[in-house]
Amino acid sequence: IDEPLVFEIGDTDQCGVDFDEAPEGESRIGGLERNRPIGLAGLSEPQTVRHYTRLSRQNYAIDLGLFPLGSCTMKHNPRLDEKIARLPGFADLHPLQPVDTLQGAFEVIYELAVWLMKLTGMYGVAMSPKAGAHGELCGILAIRSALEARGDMREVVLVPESAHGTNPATAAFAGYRVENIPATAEGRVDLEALKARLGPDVAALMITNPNTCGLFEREMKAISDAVHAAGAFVYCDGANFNAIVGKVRPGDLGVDAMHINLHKTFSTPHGGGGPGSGPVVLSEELSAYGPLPFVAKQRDGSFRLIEEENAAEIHPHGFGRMAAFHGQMGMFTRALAYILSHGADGLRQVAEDAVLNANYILRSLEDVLDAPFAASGPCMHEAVFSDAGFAEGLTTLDVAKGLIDEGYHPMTMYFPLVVHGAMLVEPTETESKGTLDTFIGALRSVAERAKAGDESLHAAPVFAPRRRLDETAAARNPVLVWKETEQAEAAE
Amino acid sequence: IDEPLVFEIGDTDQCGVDFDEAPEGESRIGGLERNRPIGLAGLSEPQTVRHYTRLSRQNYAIDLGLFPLGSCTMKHNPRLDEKIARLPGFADLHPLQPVDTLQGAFEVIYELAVWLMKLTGMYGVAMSPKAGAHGELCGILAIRSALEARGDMREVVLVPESAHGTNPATAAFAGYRVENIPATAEGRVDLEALKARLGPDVAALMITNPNTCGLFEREMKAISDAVHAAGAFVYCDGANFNAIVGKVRPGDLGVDAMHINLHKTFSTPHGGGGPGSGPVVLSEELSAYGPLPFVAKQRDGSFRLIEEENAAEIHPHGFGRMAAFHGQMGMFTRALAYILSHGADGLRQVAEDAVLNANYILRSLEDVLDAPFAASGPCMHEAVFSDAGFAEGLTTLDVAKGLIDEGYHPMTMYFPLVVHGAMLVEPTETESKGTLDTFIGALRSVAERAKAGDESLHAAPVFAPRRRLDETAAARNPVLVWKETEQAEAAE
Amino acid sequence: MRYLPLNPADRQAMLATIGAPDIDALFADVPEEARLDGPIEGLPGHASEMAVERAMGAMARKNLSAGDAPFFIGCGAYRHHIPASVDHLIQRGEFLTSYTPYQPEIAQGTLQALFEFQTQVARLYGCEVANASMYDGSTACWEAIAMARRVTRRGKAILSAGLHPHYVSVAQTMARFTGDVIDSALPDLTEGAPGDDSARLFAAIDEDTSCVVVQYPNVLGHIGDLSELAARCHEKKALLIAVVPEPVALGLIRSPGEMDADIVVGEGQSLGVGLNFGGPYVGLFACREKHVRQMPGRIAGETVDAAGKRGFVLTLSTREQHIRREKATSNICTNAGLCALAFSVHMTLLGEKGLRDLAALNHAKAVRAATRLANVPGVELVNGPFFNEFTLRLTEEARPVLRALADRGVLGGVSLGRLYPDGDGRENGLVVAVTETNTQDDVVAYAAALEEVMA
Amino acid sequence: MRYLPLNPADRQAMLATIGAPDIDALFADVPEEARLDGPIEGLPGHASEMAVERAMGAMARKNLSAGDAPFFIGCGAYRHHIPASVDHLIQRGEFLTSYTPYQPEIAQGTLQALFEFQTQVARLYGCEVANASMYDGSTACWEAIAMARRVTRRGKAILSAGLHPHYVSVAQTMARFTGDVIDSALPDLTEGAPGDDSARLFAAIDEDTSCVVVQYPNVLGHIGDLSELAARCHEKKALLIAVVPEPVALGLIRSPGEMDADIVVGEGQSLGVGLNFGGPYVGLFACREKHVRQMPGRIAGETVDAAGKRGFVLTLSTREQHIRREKATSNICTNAGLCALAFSVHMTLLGEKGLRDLAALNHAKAVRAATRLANVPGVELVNGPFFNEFTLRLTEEARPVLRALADRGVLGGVSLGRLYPDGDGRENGLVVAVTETNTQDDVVAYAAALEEVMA
Repeated sequence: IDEPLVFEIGDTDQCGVDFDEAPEGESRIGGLERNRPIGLAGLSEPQTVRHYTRLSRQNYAIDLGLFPLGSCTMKHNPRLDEKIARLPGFADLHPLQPVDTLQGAFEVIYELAVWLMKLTGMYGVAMSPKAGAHGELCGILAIRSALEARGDMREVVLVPESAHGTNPATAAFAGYRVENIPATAEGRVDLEALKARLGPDVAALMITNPNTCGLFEREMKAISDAVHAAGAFVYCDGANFNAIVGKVRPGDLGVDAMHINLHKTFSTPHGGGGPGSGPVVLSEELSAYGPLPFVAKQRDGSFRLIEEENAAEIHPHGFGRMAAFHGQMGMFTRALAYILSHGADGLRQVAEDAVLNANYILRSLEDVLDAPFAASGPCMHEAVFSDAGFAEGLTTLDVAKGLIDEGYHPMTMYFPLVVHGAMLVEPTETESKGTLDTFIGALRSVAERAKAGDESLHAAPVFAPRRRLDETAAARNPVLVWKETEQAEAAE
Repeated sequence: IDEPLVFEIGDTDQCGVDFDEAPEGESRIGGLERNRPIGLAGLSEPQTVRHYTRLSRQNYAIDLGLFPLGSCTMKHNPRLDEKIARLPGFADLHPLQPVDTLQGAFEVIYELAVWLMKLTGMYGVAMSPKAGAHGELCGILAIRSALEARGDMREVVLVPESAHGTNPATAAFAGYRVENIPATAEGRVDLEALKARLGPDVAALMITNPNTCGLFEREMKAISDAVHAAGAFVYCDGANFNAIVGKVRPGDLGVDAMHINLHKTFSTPHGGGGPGSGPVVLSEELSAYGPLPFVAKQRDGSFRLIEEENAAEIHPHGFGRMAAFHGQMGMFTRALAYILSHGADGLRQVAEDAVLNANYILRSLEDVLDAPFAASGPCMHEAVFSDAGFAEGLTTLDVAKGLIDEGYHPMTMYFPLVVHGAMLVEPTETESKGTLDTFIGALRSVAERAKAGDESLHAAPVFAPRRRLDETAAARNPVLVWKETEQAEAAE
Repeated sequence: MRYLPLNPADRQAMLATIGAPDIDALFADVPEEARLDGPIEGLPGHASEMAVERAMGAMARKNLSAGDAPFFIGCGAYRHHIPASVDHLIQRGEFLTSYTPYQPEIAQGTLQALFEFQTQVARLYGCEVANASMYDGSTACWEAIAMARRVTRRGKAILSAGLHPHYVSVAQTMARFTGDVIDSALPDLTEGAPGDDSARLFAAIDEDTSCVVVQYPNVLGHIGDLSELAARCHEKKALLIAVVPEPVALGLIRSPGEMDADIVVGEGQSLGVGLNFGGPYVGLFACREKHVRQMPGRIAGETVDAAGKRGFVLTLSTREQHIRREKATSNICTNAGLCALAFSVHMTLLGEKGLRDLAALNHAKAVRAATRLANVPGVELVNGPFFNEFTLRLTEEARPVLRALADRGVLGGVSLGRLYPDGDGRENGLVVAVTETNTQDDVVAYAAALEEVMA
Repeated sequence: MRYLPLNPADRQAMLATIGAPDIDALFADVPEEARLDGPIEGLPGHASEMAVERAMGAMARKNLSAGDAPFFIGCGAYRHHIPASVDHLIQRGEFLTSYTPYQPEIAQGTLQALFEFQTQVARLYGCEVANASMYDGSTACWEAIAMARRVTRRGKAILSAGLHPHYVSVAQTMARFTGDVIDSALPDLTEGAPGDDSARLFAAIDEDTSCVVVQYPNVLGHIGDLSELAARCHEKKALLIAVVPEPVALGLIRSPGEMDADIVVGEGQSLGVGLNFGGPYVGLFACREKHVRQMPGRIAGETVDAAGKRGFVLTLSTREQHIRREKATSNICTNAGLCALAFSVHMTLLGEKGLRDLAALNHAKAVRAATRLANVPGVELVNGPFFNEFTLRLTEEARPVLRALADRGVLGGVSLGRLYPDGDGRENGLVVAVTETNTQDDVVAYAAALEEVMA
């Protein structure tokens, strides 16, 4: 099950590509020729296919089983979407082609934008952010622009304790100071604490709803009203939009900006860590500040691209580009194919089934695992458990690794931070009841071992491609690239 | 690692496909409505993808490692060929479209035919046979037609002892009686024995060259001459053409007909047992009898389809269709892409590297494994070993299963029949020296255990998805379809 | 050479190990006069992936793809929508690049899929057992006739006039050499149900008859109950072979097995495989359990491993050529494994409900199209009952009409004149297939073009 | 709903287990006035795969694909031939549908591939270490500027006039909010090497300078030695950031790392990823080992498992948002994992020899094309040295010329007037890219069309 590194099996002369012959002619590179070897190992095509096929088999994936990662929404990725994204009419377009050779591409962007706005009840949407965190940044920059336009230089962004790490990081990246807002015992934002903190220095609240405890913020409207009353904006982290799509519109709850992780709600594949795509829906006020470029539909049904050369006239207050070009087209085509497949009725069913599956897990396991918010009402798309009741010395980590030996990817661990030894389980709507039942049985069995003090869990996983890996050593003495000397040592 | 059957996880109401709504209207099926359940279990798309992905991981495959199957030529399958075969301009064509909407398809067939004729030095080629054995049948039918045209009703087909099972089966399927021709001690056809048997009742010799002992039939020309002198035809089994493509043309050696397994020599994927494709190259005499339909190039460069309505005029002696439609187009496109990629120089290199790899294995293992024809000269594309020297009670089967535990698919076992406990190893040209060295080490280690009498080999494999399976029980009490009762029992 | 991993240094080192001075020494057994001393003249050298893609792409573009025109061609190959996940799954290297599962311990993926396939085929056809695939429907049909000979030890096969003429041709080709007698007929468009020659079949069955072969739906789209024919066959101890060109039909209409056919074979291309210009396809083959040892082809069966775990193996191989050689039931070796997998994946996605819905949709669209086209002056629908394919009789020869339709961008069907070149009224026949892929716009475009052409 | 496995019976059973009367009970916390009581009006319902394919296919056909025209557009995204095996491999479900490798025991496939990717990027760029990818080149460029601020604790970044204007725009956007000072300039077409403003850069570097950012090859295709610029930066303890838009160039020309750049970032799209209308792409990021703890993004590192076996993990995560929250080096989370894999697979297929051959082929074709196009009356090549992209100065505005070329089926490049709307002579500039995908026929067609348009 070990596969050597490319650098250990290939060499710099091996090549898996053939080329046409180069035409004769002078070189015009001005004396900048490479004068040292680069050190790139190559493989023939058969070797390459085998290397990566073998490597792939060391991964767990949605195609192999349930991925109960709370807040990450690992759901089935339809293969139709992969096919659509690869149509040459989408995949083989250059972002700087003449705009009248791109009308279909603009139509995709526009149609997707319309769906996102209607599903969220918002006025506008910035399509170009490259991932969720990039979308957060876009939203916060729009908020800051709006405040600056008012001449209002606020300094603080409030973030609940249970927020994703990207929220405070984004606020800081955009130049804000971050302050935490506590949660109530039932796992929701403490409205009174929030009200107490709001003031003229607060630019925005970054809230996640449904929140990372898996709960809907019942008082969302009151929260929004309080924030607005203080002259600040409500940024909603849309990571959990999957739980409510088609059931409730964030715009109806007073949200001013929200990013949408296309890979979470609209099922673009996670790909082992991206690419993502993070369009941000915006209120009317904030829309004026959104980034370039964007697509506008004209009276005659054709599409126009708003970019630098015409922005002064049409979009004078935009804060500039978030990235080169138009955003993640490959994710737009996939998301739109997904959305059209489900339609308005299907998306609503997505939310209902996602919530149903999560509650089924919550109620099927609350007898064996401590569920701190079990009494806070139904959960939304995910159920949170704590390590309360585990025997001394056995931790959430042990349970997670034990779950690997049962054939599953672990749940999200130690997040949200407000729960001790948190385990956050999100099954998504694309799991069958049969799969849930088997998973519940597996987690129950591992949980019982943890409560009974089964020390053998410390050794888990034992049936995975690797035993527990030493992350501390990796960080203490970082080896980040392969070096020839290593190979020599390994050969000894 | 167990995956339940579709029938155990799905049900007849579950569905992974959505449909447009059916238009209203009367039914016109004349009272033939289904009136009983069919019993077809369905799955949603997520479940389907997971079911088959999991199943696939119980297979060994070229993409995972060396496949040393003598005579089967399991080589790398280029992914370009898969892409080409799926172009809508090939994959989405109906065989009965008007012929002028199919000129590119006919061009593919014609171009491939030209390559096959030039590579083999033959006059014509029948493209429609669906696999190697079907091609054999086509060749034998052409021979029989030619003999009948001469008024010569011969009854016997001669087959060397070492022949593939398809050879005698084909001859019998075509109505011939089969007689064996012995081999010499050095592993080649016994020319004298052949000459002695030839006579007016012999219709054809079916010979394999390079033969299944991995040797080139040195006296091929003399063999052909003798067969022709007796008024019979030489059919060559082209299964091993990979060893000599571009190095020698069968037509130059007196062959009258030879099928070409496109998946062996020209790398269309084996697919777990097909589809194959078995074009048959034919001499000028035999070409007159080949099957319908076929493609002819016209003076203006366009292509014409010869089928029933014009055959009387152009191809009056053809023996009719071997199959509906035009043959295995999906394999033609792949094979042509492969051939164009290699070109005449590359195909020659294919043969050279295939032979080099096989001889490397032969000479690297002849000290530990008995190589009955080691003294017969260089081997061609495959090396044959016997079980001579294994300890009492340990067999070729044990070595084969032991090889599974080393991470390899076993070699071809107990074939050719002329070698006791035969092991036939064909590495092909798409394996690297590094891979061969590792394989040689593994086979050496298993062979040494067999010689040393390591009884633990009887238990092999132990690291595969299954231990040895009981084939006897399967045949004695065949369970060929899943039945509900089984499930009930399994659930108990 | 991107597919060849050996480099010159490897080759030298290996030759040294072998003890050969050069590569030619390894070809010493090839007579020198026959050995080529360089690449074959007149053939081009190797080419980049890009160049090959360009060349093959140019050929592909010379064809009119079915998807680029209103498309109504059937006659043994049907254009259905295949879910994207089917192709994704069969392209998994573990399926695509694996071998025939002779080593079951490392081939359970293929074997279990084949076992599931066999179960699906048997149930679809209403039979007890099925094999793991044949090349295609036409060869499966001949293999069924040959099997009937082995079972009944008789040599006369009676083919219905409704059997696809290519299938008839294959049977005739083989029978010429095996000595079987083939009693066939051409379909009549002028009276009764088109291609339904039950009266002739009833009359022809005798004590020498090994089997009657009837297609369902037949080549002209007609469907009829097979029960009486089965009874008549069984009276004379002959077998009834039913040939099913369109498996989707069996989502709506009764299976031949239910109507007591002994062997049911057919084409599986409609599900999972696609048009592919005629191949590769997948032949389906099912029969009674009592005849299984006369069945051709590979069969997967259930068993247990040494640890008692359920597993699957290829079984009953004593029927097969690699064991029995000239005494085998058939010479078939490589069959249509990957296409069988594709069929099975598609069938799994459909399930019973999906197959029924799909069939109902096909039929409803076909009825609507038939009604519309039959309204065109000079056009008459000759079918009584049909599934998704029907025959039109025109007031003129159909072939030039189809040609003229193609010039208008409509691929309108198959002219009977092409399939039956001997005329006799058939030349005015036009077989039209309609599936779920046909939109109402397609039908409108077809009718408009036909009106124009027939005017 | 083909993607939803629950059926009505499942749902009922599950509600019973939960103890909820109906699904709405689970949404009880959503204020009733905000709850939608049915599908949102004005939006269509679910659709079959076939219908979606048809609708999306229609949109795709409204675009002119690069492959359907002689194509010469570059400017930060390049059209190269990507071997078919790359896409096959990244579509393996185990890569495509896997998660960020936070659980390394079951993510070694992704982790080892990222470790190999980092090694390839570091070697290509001539740097000591690289991260596991950024969104794209433009955001990597800003992240490098922000990193230089953290390393040097200074706030002024000097951008070369040859830096892609979109990259400049991204930096300006961010700097507006972070308070960094961005010193930028517009490229001059009229004198010296186009876009090469070394003199300005030399003069601007001072004690407040965190970094100088220079593109190589620059936006107008110019290439020049960075060594002196690096020395001048280091004299003032500023960092030199080099931005590489076209990784293929580094198969032929010296890497920025070799010329002593401190941080090298760039776009990786050329290898493995494809045009994709601008995204997803893959940002490459490499730097000196001593600065690694200020590097943004994920990093894979080598370690051992409990049994002593080599393995890989995500490491140095104390730089990252999920650990450090507001103190993280960046807010980046999901990056471009699958695109990084595609890049790495393509690079593995090439190897050093292949990359060098590919680069040589690109350059040779570009030189030939530049020579031919510069022969067109009214057209002048302004570049001295270049790799596969160069700038033409026309005697008239380039934008309408490009428009007229497109009408003649040629996608001829990017007009500088589109990138720099403020004129000043740049509007006559035309940036042309040539890769291995351009045939001689393409060049001939381009030259002919250009002659016609310029006449």
